[in-house]
Amino acid sequence: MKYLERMSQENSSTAPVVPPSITDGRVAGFSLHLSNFDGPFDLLLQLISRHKMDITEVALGAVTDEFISYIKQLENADQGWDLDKTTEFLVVAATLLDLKAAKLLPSGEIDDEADLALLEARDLLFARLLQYRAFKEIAAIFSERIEREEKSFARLVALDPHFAQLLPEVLIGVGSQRFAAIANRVLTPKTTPAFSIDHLHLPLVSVAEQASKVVEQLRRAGVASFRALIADAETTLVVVARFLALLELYREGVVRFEQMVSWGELQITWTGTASGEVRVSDEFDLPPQTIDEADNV
Amino acid sequence: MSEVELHRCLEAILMVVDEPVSEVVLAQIIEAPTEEISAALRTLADRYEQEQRGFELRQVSGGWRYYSHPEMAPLVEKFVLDGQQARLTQAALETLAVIAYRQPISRARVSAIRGVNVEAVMKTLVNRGLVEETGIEGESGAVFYKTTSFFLEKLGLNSISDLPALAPFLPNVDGLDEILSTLTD
Amino acid sequence: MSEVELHRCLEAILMVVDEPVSEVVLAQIIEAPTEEISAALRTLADRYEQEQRGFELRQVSGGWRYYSHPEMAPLVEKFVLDGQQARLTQAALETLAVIAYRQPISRARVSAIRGVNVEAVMKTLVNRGLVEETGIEGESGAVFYKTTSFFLEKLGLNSISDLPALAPFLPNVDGLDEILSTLTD
Repeated sequence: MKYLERMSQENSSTAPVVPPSITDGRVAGFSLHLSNFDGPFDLLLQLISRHKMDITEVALGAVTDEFISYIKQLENADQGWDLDKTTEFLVVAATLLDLKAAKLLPSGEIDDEADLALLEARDLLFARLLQYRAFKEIAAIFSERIEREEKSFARLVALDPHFAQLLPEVLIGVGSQRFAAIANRVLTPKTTPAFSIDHLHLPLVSVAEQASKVVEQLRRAGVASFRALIADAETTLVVVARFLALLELYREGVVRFEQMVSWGELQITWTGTASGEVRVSDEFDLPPQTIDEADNV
Repeated sequence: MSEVELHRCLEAILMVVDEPVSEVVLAQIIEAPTEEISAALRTLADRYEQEQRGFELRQVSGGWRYYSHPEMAPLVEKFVLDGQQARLTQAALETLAVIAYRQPISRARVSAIRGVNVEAVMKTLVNRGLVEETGIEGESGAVFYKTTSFFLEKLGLNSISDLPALAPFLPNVDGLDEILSTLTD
Repeated sequence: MSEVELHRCLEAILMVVDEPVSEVVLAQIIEAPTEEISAALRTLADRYEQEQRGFELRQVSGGWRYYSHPEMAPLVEKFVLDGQQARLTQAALETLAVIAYRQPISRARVSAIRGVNVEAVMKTLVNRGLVEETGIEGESGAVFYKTTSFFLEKLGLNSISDLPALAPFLPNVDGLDEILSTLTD
């Protein structure tokens, strides 16, 4: 996750979210390593079923601990996780932790707003989990039906010439635009071809360079939303570089982040000096080999 | 019209069609009440099964058509070699399930329900003709998706309303509250 | 193999084939002596006649195939003449789209692109005058197909170059052919 090249290949979200372990970054596609699950709900369901617990009477403590331990293994794994995926897990993990900590409001008494928020978070998480489980069960039914269906072959034979000649003049039934849309759908390769992207030389974007632009903008405005800071970004790569630049600036203690709600607008406030040079590490701009070597030292 | 006669008419027409024919069209051509046609088709289909025919008559995506019997699949596959598509992944099946029950639906909503990014999976479903775009929401500009008639055919369904009810899989709201209130650590 | 079992096998295969199938081929697939197959086909054909089915099993140009019963011809004609059949099926439309945008093209290629056997559908398109043969490839002996001027007329176009452009994200012809050659037979 350290190099822009890799980040650019992943489906980077423009949402300003917590990146995976900035300290290490060597988190992995551990879904392949540990178990065959697809997303946080799937993992949660698997954990619950492994403990032979009904989702409706789940002992949260054990499941939360195990869920968190999976997340922790991110740090030990080899490859990068993309931003989206990590966040998905973090959101669920955070909710679970909250619930565990609060012992799920045993008395049912709601004393303050924090309790209420917790209750809502709990309900929402379990409602979503139950909904996900429902669709997962439906998916199994779909699979059975498709399998059964693939075993019967439709009679699809041409009309005898005798009858064919009686046919009224044919109607294509669609206009040329709709016809083209059908062609588009049918001609799109069915199997996703494995394209080599080696020949694609993405222009490298320097984090340090983007940092200076961000600093300039923030000094002028004082406060800006992330959206505003990336308004003129031509490529996703630039968005990513600016986001990394902001994290660097945060580490330098010259900016403050505010986000009222998750997925909400991220506000950045300039807290550094009005002028003078701001040091930004060139860690992100180094070529991959250099970083590997550096890590081994 | 006698039952034998009616069955004869149905068999003759169904033998020449290359797509499912609706009961209404059959009723028009044969000039018999739709209910009678409907009942006759069902009787005919049942008889074929009892007589252990190698073919079957089934109602799929709004109409009736002859198919080879599923138990004969290994044999028929020797003839119809192509047409075998790669199996759908678990992720694709789950995404398809969400779209089928919540259509029309945007990609973001599917993502929210599944808890993961579904971009690649959606593309696969569109490419395989199971799902198609159905318009764009004015404000957000989000593209909406729905299942296709090929999806119905692929699942052997007559219409979307023939999908198993989702409700039994989802606890009702009262139940949910009760369940949640019993949750303890 | 019991008689019932043998009849089942024959019915399953014959129900989905378009071309008449010879007794020799059926014997190979079912793995039974040709004489047995031959006798079973005759028995089956006689039974259908006795049972007053709407279809019949007939031996034509060296092979066997299902047809609607000749006595039912007036009904079938009525069905064929009915407007319902004038419209192209989804399968036919998709096949036509592939041919229109990739002509001249062999049937095997169209099958590979659509992922299903297109034999029957191609025949329908030729019968409807929308598609025609345009020569044979030297090496493989494969027949190539192209759309007709009647097709242009039906779509309200002056020439093939007036077809709306395909989506820009589709690989160009060279790239696509390369991909397809890895998929085809």
